[in-house]
Amino acid sequence: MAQLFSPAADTWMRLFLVGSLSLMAGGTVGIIGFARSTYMTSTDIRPQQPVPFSHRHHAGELGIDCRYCHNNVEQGPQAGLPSTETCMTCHSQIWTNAAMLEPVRQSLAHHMPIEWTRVAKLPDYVYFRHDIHIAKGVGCESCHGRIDKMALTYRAKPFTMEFCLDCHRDPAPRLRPPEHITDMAWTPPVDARAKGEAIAAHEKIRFGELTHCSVCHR
Amino acid sequence: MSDRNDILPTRQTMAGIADQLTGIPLHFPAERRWVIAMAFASALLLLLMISMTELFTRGVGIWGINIPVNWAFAIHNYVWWLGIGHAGTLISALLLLTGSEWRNSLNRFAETMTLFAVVCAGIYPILHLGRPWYVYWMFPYPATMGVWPQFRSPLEWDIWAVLTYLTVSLVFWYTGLIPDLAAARDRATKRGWQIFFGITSLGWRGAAIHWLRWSQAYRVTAALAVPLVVSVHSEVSLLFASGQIPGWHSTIFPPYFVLGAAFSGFAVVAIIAVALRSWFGLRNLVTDDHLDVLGKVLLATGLMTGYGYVFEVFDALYSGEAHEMRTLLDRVAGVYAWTYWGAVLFNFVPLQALWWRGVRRSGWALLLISISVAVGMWLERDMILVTSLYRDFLVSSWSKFTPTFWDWSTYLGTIGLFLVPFLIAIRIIPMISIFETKELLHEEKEKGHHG
Amino acid sequence: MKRDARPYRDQVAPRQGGQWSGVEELSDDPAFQAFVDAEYPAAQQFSPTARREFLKLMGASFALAGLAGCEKSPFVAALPYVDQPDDATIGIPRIYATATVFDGYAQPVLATTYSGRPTKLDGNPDHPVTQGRSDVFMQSAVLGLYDPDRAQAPTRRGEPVSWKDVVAAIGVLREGWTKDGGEGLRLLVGPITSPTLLRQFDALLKQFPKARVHLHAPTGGSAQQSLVTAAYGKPLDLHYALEQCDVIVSLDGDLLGPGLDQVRNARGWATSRHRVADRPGNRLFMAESVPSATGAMAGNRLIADASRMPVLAEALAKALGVSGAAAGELTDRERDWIGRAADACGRARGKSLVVAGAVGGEAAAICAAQINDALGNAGQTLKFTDPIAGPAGAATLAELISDIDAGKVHSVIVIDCNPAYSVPGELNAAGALQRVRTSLHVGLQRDETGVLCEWQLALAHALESWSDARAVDGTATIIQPVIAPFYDVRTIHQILAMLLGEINPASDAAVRETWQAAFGDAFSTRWKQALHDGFVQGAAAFVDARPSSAAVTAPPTQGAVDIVFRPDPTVWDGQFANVGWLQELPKPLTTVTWSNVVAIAPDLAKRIPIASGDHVEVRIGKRSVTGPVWIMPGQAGNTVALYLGYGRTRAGRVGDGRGYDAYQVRPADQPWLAKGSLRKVDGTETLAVTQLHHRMEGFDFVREVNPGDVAKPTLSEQASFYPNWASSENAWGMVIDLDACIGCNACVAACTAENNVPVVGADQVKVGREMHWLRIARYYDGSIEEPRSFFQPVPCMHCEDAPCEMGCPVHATTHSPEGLNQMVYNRCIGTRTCSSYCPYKVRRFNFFDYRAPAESPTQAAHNPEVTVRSRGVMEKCTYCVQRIEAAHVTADKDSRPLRDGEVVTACQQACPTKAIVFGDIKDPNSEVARLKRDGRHYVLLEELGTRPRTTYLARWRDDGSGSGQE
Amino acid sequence: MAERAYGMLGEFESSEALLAAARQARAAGYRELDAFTPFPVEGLARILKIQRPTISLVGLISAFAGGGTALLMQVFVNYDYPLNVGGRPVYALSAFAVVTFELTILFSAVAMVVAMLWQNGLPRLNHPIFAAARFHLASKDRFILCVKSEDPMFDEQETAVFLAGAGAASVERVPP
Repeated sequence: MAQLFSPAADTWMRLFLVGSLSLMAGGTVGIIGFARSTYMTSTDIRPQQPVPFSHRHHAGELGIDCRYCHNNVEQGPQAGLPSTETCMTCHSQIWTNAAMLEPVRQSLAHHMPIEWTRVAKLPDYVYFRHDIHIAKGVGCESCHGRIDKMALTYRAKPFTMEFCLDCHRDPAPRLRPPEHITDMAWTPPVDARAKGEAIAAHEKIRFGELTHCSVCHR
Repeated sequence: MSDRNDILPTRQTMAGIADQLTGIPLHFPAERRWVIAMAFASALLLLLMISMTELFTRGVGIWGINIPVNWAFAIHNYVWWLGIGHAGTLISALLLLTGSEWRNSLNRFAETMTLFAVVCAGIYPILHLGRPWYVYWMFPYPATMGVWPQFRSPLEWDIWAVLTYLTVSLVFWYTGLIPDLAAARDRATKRGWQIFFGITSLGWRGAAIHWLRWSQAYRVTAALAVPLVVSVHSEVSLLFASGQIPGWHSTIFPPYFVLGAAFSGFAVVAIIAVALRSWFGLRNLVTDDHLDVLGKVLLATGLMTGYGYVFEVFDALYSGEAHEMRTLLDRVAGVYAWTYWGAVLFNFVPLQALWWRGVRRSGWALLLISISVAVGMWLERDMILVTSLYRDFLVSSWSKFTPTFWDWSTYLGTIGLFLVPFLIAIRIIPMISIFETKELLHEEKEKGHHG
Repeated sequence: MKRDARPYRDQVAPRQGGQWSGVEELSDDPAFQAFVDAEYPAAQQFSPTARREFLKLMGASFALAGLAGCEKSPFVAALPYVDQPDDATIGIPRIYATATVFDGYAQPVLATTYSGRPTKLDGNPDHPVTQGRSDVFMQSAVLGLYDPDRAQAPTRRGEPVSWKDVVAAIGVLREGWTKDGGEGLRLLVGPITSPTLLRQFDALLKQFPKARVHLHAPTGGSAQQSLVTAAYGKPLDLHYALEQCDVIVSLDGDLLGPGLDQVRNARGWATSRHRVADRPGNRLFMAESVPSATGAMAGNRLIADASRMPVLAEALAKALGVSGAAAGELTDRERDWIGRAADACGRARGKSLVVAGAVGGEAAAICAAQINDALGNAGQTLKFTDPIAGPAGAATLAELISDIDAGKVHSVIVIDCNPAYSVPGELNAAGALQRVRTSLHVGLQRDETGVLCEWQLALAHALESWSDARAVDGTATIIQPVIAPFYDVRTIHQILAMLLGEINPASDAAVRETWQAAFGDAFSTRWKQALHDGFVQGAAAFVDARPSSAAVTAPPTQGAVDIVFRPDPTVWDGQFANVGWLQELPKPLTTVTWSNVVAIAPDLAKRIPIASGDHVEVRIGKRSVTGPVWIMPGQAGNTVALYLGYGRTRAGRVGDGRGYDAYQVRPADQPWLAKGSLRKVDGTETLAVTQLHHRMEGFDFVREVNPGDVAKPTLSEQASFYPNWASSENAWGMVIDLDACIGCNACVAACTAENNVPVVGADQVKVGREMHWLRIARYYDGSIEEPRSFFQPVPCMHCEDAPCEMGCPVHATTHSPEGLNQMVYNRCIGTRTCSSYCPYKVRRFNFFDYRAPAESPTQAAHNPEVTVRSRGVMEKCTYCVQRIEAAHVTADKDSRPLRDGEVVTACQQACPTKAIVFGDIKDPNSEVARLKRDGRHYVLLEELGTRPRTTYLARWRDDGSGSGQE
Repeated sequence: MAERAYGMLGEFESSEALLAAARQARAAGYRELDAFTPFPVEGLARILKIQRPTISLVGLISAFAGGGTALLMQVFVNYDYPLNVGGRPVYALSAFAVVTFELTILFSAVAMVVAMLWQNGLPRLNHPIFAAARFHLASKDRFILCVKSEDPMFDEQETAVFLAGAGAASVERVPP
């Protein structure tokens, strides 16, 4: 009986075996990684906006407080986008003829809202409330990143459940005093945990209860 | 001595066996019958595909399930298929360990049957999901959700048990197959078959050291497979027994399910054995003695299952628990009493004929009795599921269950899912273990010399 | 509760229009608009601003519908306000006090609105009648607003026209009417309590003095009014003060059943019933032909045919020594019951009440009036006012039809009623309408009448309208719109103003005018106060009345059986036929959905013989109708009940072609009780029933206690093998008082509205897939001929050792530290193990995609605080966790603990008898903790060791000892 | 000169003949022996002095690994996100037993088969022995003894003679 396979066949077979095993392992790791990629979490994408609004300029350079425009943030679940009138508070005085502000003037003239593209978006089954986070010492920057350094706004943090849980499991080191809520440059003090625990105690944050399902899902 | 109790006729030679068995895939002897069977099986498989398309497009509502009977055909067919699978493993593994030589003619197709029966069973837990596309949530992987599977759930146990069972069955089946694939490779003359068997036999050479390692791996795996079988169907029974529903919440369930599984499995093995031996003219290998032994095993497991029935009644009465008693009464006299009495009738009445040797040795009789058992066990699974769920504790939630067309089509479709690969398998792999038969023949001849 | 003092329009609808609705997200792509145009042709004719609102609204509802898994989150549009209203907090619901209108009467509500769309109505807690309680009609009214089959624009002979055309046509008609003073002009209306509308009618009749108004009230009104007139010699409204009663005797009067008075009666009955803790606070005697809620709650129930009621009334009168009462022949049971009832009444003079239902006719009504007078109840437990509903002196529908037949009528204006459907078949109102030269129909739908009339004028829903109406006690509510009309519709007052000659009347002008006159100088403050409060202080004044001593007419005697007509408990006279929530709501005593039935006694069924679902033909005189039979345990042997409201042909996609039309056989002169016959005919059908078995099978799911047997409260923690989990500050629990539950289903309807519970349709209900998170189990005890009935609401028990949670392989259902059994829809993969393991079977599964189609306006009725569930996921009662979490946020922002009563579940809020109490069981002073210590407290299926948080209070058994406050 | 052969095959008609020949070969001083048989022949390993394989040891170790992995995994996921499930303890060891058992078996069985293949050097599609003309009979009904050329005593002529003398039905040189 003659040989059925050439010696090279063995090499191919081993290559094939090693290859498919690594492909499976690599694929698994790859998928798990992909789910966290900037693509899937839509971080680092700067969507086109009708007006090239720069937070860097307004919040960073001019130092306008977040709540001047997002004025619903302390009262309601949503922070609220500024109404056209809010924009025009200043822009009826300055840059009144700037071409890039044309959509704003159009909006006011025709009473049609400006159609922004939402950057920070959670799934429909997540019931997130800005007001309670603000009230309990979670800074804007904790979720939205350094908005004051963004020319065009992008999603700085991956809004995955893991991201939310990180903080809900152990909020203390991430809490800040109320006066620093909108402070973009705030850095945790060295004894962040002790300070955070003091805040939590004062605010009566119920540790250990923030990770049960109904806190966010109903 | 020729009148010694040999299970294989010792007239035959090893070369004859090798040529006969490798000849089935290499020079298929029953082309026409196979094509007809395959056409039938493919039609059933097509039915399954259509049913699955409908199911995935519209949802599990196409079945007759409701609240409270929110598990019905899917789960009951799952249990039925899985139970059938268990006989293969028991025949291969348990009988290998106990040195029951008669298994050698049966183990290969019994294992093959196991494999495909487990596949049939295995698709049901996915099909029955409301959102089957999220089935991967049952596996522990680092999700961006940060949520893990829930390991206290019998369903979570179930997915591990079934996957383990499937994997171990596959590995065990393939390990046993390697030497036979090598034998087929060595008989093959066409290039295609040579390459196919050449690759699948992995270059098996039958060297002494190969055999030594192989035997150890094979026997220890067999030793593991036996408790695995028991654990898998015990675990399946916990799917029910973990709930508090009357008729489910009972400690008799694990042994009851395992025995019932073996019972139904041996019945299907008998069906296949009778069919294959007449189909491929394997009377020299699957002899009337084999059928005789199968008949005895069937009778024994059947009686043990019957004990389960008796004990279930006792259990309910002994508990004195009002809801349990009501469910018991409902099973024997309620709307679905026909499933209970059907199960009793099909499982145990024809079975009694097996007390007679002549019946056990008759292919046709064994076939009919086995079919009756398969039907009976199917009814039993239906009975356990539906009669417990449709009337549980609160009268206000009582309802009824009527299977729809899609219930039946999915079930019949899985028979196609079972038959199609099985028919393919008998075309391409030796359906009776060649080397083990030879080994047995050798031992018998040797004993004949000394005897 | 936050409520705005300023008028709605000033706050949310600034003058420019266009930005009132702050819907943040909307789908603005052209495909969507094209689809809306195709689906809602009327939307194309919207004014640009109205159209934009509509699109926004639709876009908003689309945004709710998602329930996705791990998909990449898309970038979607975000639309801010152009000009943000000062006090609009995005995402926080705003609550407005207003009212819906039911059979002409106001049902005062608080409307919860999100971004300008109402999603939930609840009773107004300050209102003297409802005190915050509601019924199924009030709870479901919001879905009527979003009815996709509403008339969306005016039409003429089916062709859409503009309101300009309408005004022009009216102008022409008015010229004619002016010429002949309105000769031949007829207006057909239902009962009206609206002061503005009555004022407008008066004005119209002044303009056209020869015009006449006719009243069409299929479920009450003139028909019942005539009984009162017979009893007291003048038209009156009767008001029962059940809260002051020690003894209530009802002769087939369904006091606690569905209807205008349900909330008031149920509340009053429950108040007196539970004024003491150790025994029932009142005793209820009910003689009834057809089982009702009142009968189910009665400790002393007598089954008697409908035609026996006058005899029983006389016997009771005689037993109580009312002069002039004759004695009829009584059976032993009747004599015994009369004896006990008379004895109880006799010992509770001035604190008892005898009520006669409509089937008893004038004879029973007169007897009841005389008894109440003799017992001194009149003025105490029974009070009188002049009729609250008008128009006074209206002619009948029968007169209108005979006038049409006589050729005296050339123009008919049908206002918000449906004579082509809801009129006794023998009158053939449809045929008469077609013979009239000019016909106008003003209504929410282009219904059976609308298609017959030349003009169909699309009416605005009460929630879109400025209007006013009075509640059953006469207290007026100024109705303010809580949403801008999203169809091309006008309010009833605008249309009346057009008839009065105005060209483009403002929507609130007529209402303001009415109240300007009433409030005088203080108008602006009182108007604001009225809008804020939701009602204007001041009920109708009580008057005195003496019973007449008129002779009694004998009841009809031809025919084999008594045939009783009842409005349907969920679709009423048919006006709610297209409201899916109400169609799917189980009828309280039969649990039938989506159809009406011919209810017959088990005895009668045995005689025929016939089974439930088989068809019977009911014949009265020359007319007959065929419908499915329902064998009703406890019904009188010779009485057959027909339910009105079904068999509609032009209700819309939900209500068309369901059940049979009982109006076909209803005699015009005997609207409540007639004699007739029935026979079995070919055909049978499967009824969509939510509960198939009704006997308790010897179990004690519903427990009863004798007043003397109440044990000392035993509060033993149920033993458990498992270590106790640490509980947080609050531990939620619920207690349901089975002695108070009248099975009215208001809780189920409220739950449906609050939690976006889908409507699945009759076919799905038939296979057992209804989705209600809360079911009212109904049990019978005793023989089928004379059973006792029990109601038991069964929501999720929130077991501390929940079997369901253990079954879930993916952590989709877990336990919260507050004791909630949580269900996370978006994690559920649909193994249904939880439901299999649930001993109470309270979980519901989305077998199909039950979400309303994306294009349906009903999407807008969704509560945005609750996820809309997709196909393949389990759902169940959450104790309204969205309300708990919202309350937490509010309290946490103030860093204070939650107060008892701060979290109210939807079912609890709706319950007219306060049978459901929810709260923190850890707080020993909470209401729920107090009830858990009550002697009647018990745990359903306690032996299973699931340690439920929802528990029950046993029902009082009437052993004759408990009667009021001694 | 022809290349050095792989070895020399002797074909025997029965297992008894093979065993006898193997015994003779060992006695004659041959050490690099191999035998190819259609089924495992009892006693062959003893004669050829093949060490007891370690497959079962691999199985045992993997069993512990499997059980340990399962237990750790279940404990870990409940440690990572502890949730109250039906009031049951977070570390519900009795509930974890099933998966632990299953993984014990899974790891063990798979590891043993992998170890068997690995130690046997399989899969190997091309092997010198396949070149032997009568090798295919080893999977049919013949029993083949091979003296490999590494054997110090190996000599094509002498070994062939020896095998024939030991009762081989045929003797064949296996090319390299």
